[in-house]
Amino acid sequence: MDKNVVLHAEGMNKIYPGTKALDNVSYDVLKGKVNVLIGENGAGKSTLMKLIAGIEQPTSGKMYMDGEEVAFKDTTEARAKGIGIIHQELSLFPNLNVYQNIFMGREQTTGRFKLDNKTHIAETNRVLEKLEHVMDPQTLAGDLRVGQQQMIEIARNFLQDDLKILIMDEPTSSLSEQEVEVLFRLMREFTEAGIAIVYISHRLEEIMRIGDNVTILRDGKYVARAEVKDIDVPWIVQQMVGEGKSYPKKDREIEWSKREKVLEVKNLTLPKSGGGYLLDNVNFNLKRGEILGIYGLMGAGRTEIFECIMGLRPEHTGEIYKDGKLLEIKSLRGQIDNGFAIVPEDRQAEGLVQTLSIGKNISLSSLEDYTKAGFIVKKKEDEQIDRQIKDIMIKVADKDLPILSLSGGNQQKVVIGKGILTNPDILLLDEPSRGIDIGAKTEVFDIINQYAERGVSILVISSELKEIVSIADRVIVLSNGVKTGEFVHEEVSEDQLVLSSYKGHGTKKSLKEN
Amino acid sequence: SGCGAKEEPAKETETKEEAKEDEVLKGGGSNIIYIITPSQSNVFFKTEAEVCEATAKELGYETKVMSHDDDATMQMEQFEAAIADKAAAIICDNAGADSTIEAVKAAREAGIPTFLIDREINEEGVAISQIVANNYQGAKAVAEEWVEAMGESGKYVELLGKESDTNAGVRSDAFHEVIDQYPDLEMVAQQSANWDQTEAYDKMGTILQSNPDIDGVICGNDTMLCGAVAALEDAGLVGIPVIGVDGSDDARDLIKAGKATATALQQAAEISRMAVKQADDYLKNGTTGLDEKQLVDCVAITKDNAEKLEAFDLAK
Amino acid sequence: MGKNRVKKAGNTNWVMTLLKGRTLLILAVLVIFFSFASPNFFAVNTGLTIAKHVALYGIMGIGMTYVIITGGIDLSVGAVAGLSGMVAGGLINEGLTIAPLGVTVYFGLPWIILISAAVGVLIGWLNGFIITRFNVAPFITTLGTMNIARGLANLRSNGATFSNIVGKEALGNTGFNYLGKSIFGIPAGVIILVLIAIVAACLLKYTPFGWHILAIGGNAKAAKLSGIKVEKNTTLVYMFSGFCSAIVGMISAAQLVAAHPATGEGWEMNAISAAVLGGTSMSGGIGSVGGTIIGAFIIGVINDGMTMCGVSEFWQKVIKGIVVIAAVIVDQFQRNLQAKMALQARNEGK
Amino acid sequence: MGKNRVKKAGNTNWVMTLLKGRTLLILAVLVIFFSFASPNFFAVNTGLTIAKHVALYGIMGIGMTYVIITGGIDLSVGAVAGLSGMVAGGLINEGLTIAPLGVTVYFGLPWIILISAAVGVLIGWLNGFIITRFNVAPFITTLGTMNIARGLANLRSNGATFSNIVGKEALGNTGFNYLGKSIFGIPAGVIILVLIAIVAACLLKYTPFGWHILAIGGNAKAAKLSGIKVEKNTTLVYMFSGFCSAIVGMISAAQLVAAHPATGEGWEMNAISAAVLGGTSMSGGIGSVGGTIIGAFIIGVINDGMTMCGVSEFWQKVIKGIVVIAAVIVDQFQRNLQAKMALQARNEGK
Ligand SMILES: Nc1ncnc2c1ncn2[C@@H]1O[C@H](COP(=O)(O)OP(=O)(O)OP(=O)(O)O)[C@@H](O)[C@H]1O
Ligand SMILES: Nc1ncnc2c1ncn2[C@@H]1O[C@H](COP(=O)(O)OP(=O)(O)OP(=O)(O)O)[C@@H](O)[C@H]1O
Ligand SMILES: O[C@@H]1[C@H](O)[C@H](O)CO[C@H]1O
Ligand SMILES: [Mg+2]
Ligand SMILES: [Mg+2]
Repeated sequence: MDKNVVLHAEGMNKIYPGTKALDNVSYDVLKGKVNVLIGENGAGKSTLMKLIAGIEQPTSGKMYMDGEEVAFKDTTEARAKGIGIIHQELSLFPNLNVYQNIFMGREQTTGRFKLDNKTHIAETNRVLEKLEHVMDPQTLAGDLRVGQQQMIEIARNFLQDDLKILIMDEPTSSLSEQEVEVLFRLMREFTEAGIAIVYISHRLEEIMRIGDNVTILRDGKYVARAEVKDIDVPWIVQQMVGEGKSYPKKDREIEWSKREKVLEVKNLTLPKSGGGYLLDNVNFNLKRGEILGIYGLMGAGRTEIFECIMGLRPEHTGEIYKDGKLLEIKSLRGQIDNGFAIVPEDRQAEGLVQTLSIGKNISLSSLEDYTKAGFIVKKKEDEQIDRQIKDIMIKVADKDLPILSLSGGNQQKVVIGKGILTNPDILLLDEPSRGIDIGAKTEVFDIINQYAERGVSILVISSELKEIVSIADRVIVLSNGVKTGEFVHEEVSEDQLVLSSYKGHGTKKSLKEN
Repeated sequence: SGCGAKEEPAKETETKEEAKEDEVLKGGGSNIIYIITPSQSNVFFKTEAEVCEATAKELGYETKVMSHDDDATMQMEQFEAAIADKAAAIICDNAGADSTIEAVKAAREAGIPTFLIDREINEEGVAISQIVANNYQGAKAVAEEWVEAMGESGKYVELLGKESDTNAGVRSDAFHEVIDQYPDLEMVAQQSANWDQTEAYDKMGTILQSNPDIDGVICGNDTMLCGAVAALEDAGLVGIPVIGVDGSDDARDLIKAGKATATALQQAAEISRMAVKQADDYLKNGTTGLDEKQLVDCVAITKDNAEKLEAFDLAK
Repeated sequence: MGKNRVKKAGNTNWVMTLLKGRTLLILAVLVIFFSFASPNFFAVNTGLTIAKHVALYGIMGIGMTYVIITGGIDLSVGAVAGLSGMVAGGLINEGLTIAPLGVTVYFGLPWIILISAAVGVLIGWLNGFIITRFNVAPFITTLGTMNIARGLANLRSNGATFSNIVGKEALGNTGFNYLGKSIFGIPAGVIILVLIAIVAACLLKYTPFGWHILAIGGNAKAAKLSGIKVEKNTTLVYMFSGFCSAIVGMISAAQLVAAHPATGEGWEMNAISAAVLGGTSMSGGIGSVGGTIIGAFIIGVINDGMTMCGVSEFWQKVIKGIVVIAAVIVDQFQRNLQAKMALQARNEGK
Repeated sequence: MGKNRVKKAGNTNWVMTLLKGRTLLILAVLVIFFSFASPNFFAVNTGLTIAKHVALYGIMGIGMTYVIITGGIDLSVGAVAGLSGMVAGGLINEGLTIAPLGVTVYFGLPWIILISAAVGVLIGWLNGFIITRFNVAPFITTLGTMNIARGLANLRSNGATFSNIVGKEALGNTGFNYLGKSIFGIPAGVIILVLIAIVAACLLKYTPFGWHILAIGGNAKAAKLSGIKVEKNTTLVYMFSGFCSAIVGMISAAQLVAAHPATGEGWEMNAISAAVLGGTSMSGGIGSVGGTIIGAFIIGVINDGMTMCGVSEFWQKVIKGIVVIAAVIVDQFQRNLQAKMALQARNEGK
């Protein structure tokens, strides 16, 4: 067998109760290369990686490393063979600090039992330095932001010497260009050192930049494999989805100047615990039927804007007007009644109620609307749910199934549907396309446009340039809590956005910080 | 009155002698008498505590009252608190014939005399007095009343007290010593209701299902008697012979109302008074002048003498 | 949640229905067993007696189910029962003495019941307030209020029992003890259980409130972001639990025609067991009233069944412990199996 | 966890140290209060007496702390204490009778202690096994084993007490009661508490095992992905809790020189309160041994203090309830304040 192949998986099958997640897939991981793995949500990417990393065991199939057969019954065994994985879902310990998180399961000890925290801290600092993401190793992971947590998740795998294969399952889903750059540089270092990287992402342009070869899965089956240099995005999309698909090009001829403002935010300021500001005199407005994008580096304060508007940050100052009337924001419920709806950043933690069915997750925010004499009228409720499911194209066999039986993309649509059912005038979307495949993504954007057409005004946060450029009628850029730019659709260009997104940061150091 | 100190076998007196001889306990130094009973939410013990407190105050002592919920460890802690608090004497209705000995010893070593009431302990020469109701005699007395009321034949149920309480065993034995002489009296069920009213009510209710045709009930104490009677009423069995032990006012009322036959009054009030008085004597004169073990006879309470009963005291 | 999950099996319905009856099966087995073990066990009257006993922790269990669904727990229920019983008993035998005015007011029966229930609701509110306002763990909060309520119950009468609480014609406060009697042969407690059960079940399944508390238990953060008033609803749930316990306290006092301050000690465990045996998940978000009632009957049947078989109380403890664990394990198996079938159904549905 | 957070405050250290001592402050306040309230309270002997009492739920509390850190709870501790006491007492007074052979074996003291401890560990293992293997909720599992253990304790002697468990020279099984005596004026229980505390604290803070159980409580799924043996470690923790309870059972039996089957009823609540008062979070992942010991002392001081003040048991209950809740609320406030300061420190650190 080719000696450049560090790991060869032969005829891998994985059957979950009722699902054939992987259907006889064979896969080669090439030494010193970035092996890209892509496919739609539910294609089986993570499953295949779980098998290679020993998290799950194959129903059938064999794996070989330099000639001899291997089988891992848990992550420890896989790690012993030099296989590390960065999980798709953040898997940190909020109650423990940074270095404990990084070394959990691979503790250094002096003697046989005593933990060697000196080493832990030193090593942690070294790795974070490398990642250009310096922070106090004593910080509790729970106090970090999504992006920072993602960095910890990455850092954990950078410690392992004798690393042969590093699996990265959507490591950039919550990173911004800046961090992605750093990451890519490190990946290059790795590959030069002969380490093989398996890279999973839904950001196709990334793949074109970093990838060496691309393998595509669809519905658990192997579809195609090619050298990146021989292919282009349309081809990938073609293979993934079957027929061609891409971001919707918007051509809306609207005289925005004539449109009335539905939302006006003036001098929005939010103090940061312990001095400084999360938001510093932010001003902007939103017109009826407009899609306003908010771009910025991770930690720029975008989510905070939403939190202020939704009444989750009572300590904020500044005025927020809706249809010209000054709002006194009392509670989140109050804001929903005022015609706002929010689709939060973290689907699992803040968007879904895992114990409820798909249908109930859709109708949860608007149940009162279906009541007669205090009781829910099943018929009314079901009508609305079914309409939503049809409207936003949620792929579901039966709305009474548990929500977790849906793939990432469809779960995201459910959360959006829930917001829409409160029929809001203003819809707040925080990273609505995180971790969903291009197919689902385009559908989500169709939905957004569709509602914009119907006159709903939309605020959308995104860290993905292409996405925000193509969807937004107007984009404002935040940097370090300061508004550093505003562009209308015609004049938005990716480099402008990137440029402004750094304006807020003074020194190079603080730039690393946030 | 049905009360009086009983003579006890000579041999015990000897063992007591040598035990008593060693030294006279002066008390911890303060003027506080610690009064420890199993629980404040059981009329019987409550009366004990109240009478002890009243008598002690009359005699010019401070008092601290507490209960150990039949938890020997908690009781030990309370004894130790008393020691730390330099108590003058301890009056205790104990949490276990065996598991109390150590606590009393500890008090003794600290020079604090202990006077036990209601329940005895299985060792002599550590406590100064053990004044207990003659459960055996009392239980037998009411058993006779009951047998007569039963007409010496019929099916019956027994509700036992807490297995961990010696009195439960003693009373049951006494009951059967009398009852088992009559072949026509047949026990169809025997269950513990842990001295508890609600438990007695539920258990009785259930037992009545498997044995709807019972003719009488015997109970280890009065709280259980009250529970049992309530259950019998529900089943429409009003007025069948039921007996208990304690002589509580609730039981008295049921007897008056003809819903219960008899109960054995353990003269809790009298016993408590005796204990405090003896503590006083002992602290003043270095001796009670009485034997350690003192059995106070119980009085069978029936329709005839029921109205004389009040708060575990029999009007003279 | 039994009900919910079942729906999932679009096609394989009858198996599901069988599985749905998870705990019902266990109950059936127990009944059959005891029917052979004890001759008079299988009889209408025995059934009624058991139902009468079950009513008490059944009602408590319903309140507890609500609490556990929100992801909490309520240890104060037993003590609250004791307290409200004492309040009722006290009002009947001694009325309410307003010291400063030196007057004693005697209330009519409806008022007595109302006030006693209110006491329970009040403690429930206190629980909810402490838990939501200071986010103290429910376990600790209710452990604290348990002690407080128990202490107050004893203080009301200084530990004494209020006996013969039938009231006086003259004072127009008679009739309380009917809560302990039977109406057309059916114990009042059972009737009340049925009423509360129906209301609670409907609230849970057919009103926004019900789904909101299910959501709170499933994912409080998401619930909040969906505009659900988490604090308010949680507090309401604890108030409801307090209400149920108060009712139980009164029924039990009425049955004994006496109010005892120690009443209800340890009942919380029965209530919790009933809920969990009924398929309520201790981690919140899943539970049903129907299930809890089945759970309560399982406990009732074990207790009374063993008593009728004359099993010693020590063995009763051991056996009870084993059965509870076993039942929950079986429940787990069935639940997993159900989930599997659900997924199957879904993928066939594809 | 207090400790953890504190470190974060690089610069503002002294305030932190003060806050860190949260519960310590509360304890101090209580001690001062009772010293005035009761003349003989503030004395070395009183201190030793309290320490002796605290030792019992202190030791239990340490095991409980471990359990709660993993996100579980152990209601069986009290019953286990009762059972192991009975096992020890039985072995001393009656030895072990092997019916088929018709022989009775008498063990030496070390064996007696070993076997009794083993019983506790065994029940702990059973808890862990049921919880991890069948994922039954810890609350229910340990509620079940609590009943089982209590039942067995009673069955061992049929409810009777093993009295005067001093052993016989002839049988070479004497000396058990020294577990209840004092050594150089210090109660054996206190010494054992200190030993166990040191070991437990070190394990928790300085070994991978400690990290692992903190991780399990913080995020079990992630722990599994990090290659931590979740089932194994969790089970070990319950075994440790069982061990602690067994030790407590023996000490208490030794103190009374008698083993009583009802010993330990309700002690689980003291152990849990101690842990939580010590800053252990009921939701898992946070807790410290030192804190728990402080918590245990708070309970001990309240109990003995009020007893010595002659507070009626009813008021004791009420007050205890209030203090526990209040203490936890105060704790919450301080914790939040701490977190804030931590952030501050961190942001200044930038
Ligand atoms: N634990 C599980 N039980 C049942 N089905 C599962 C489980 N995990 C994954 N699946 C199913 O297996 C299929 C593949 O899932 P997988 O997570 O590998 O997709 P993916 O390619 O990683 O998608 P995404 O891009 O959203 O991460 C999906 O249909 C998913 O629903
Ligand atoms: N727990 C925290 N403690 C201190 N500061 C925080 C915390 N969380 C966020 N911040 C600050 O809030 C600011 C915005 O964070 P936030 O994650 O909301 O930004 P964002 O633009 O929404 O980034 P994302 O792309 O992750 O949504 C950052 O400057 C960060 O320093
Ligand atoms: O003698 C007492 C009383 O009978 C009480 O009712 C129960 O405990 C017994 O020891
Ligand atoms: Mg995936
Ligand atoms: Mg954000």
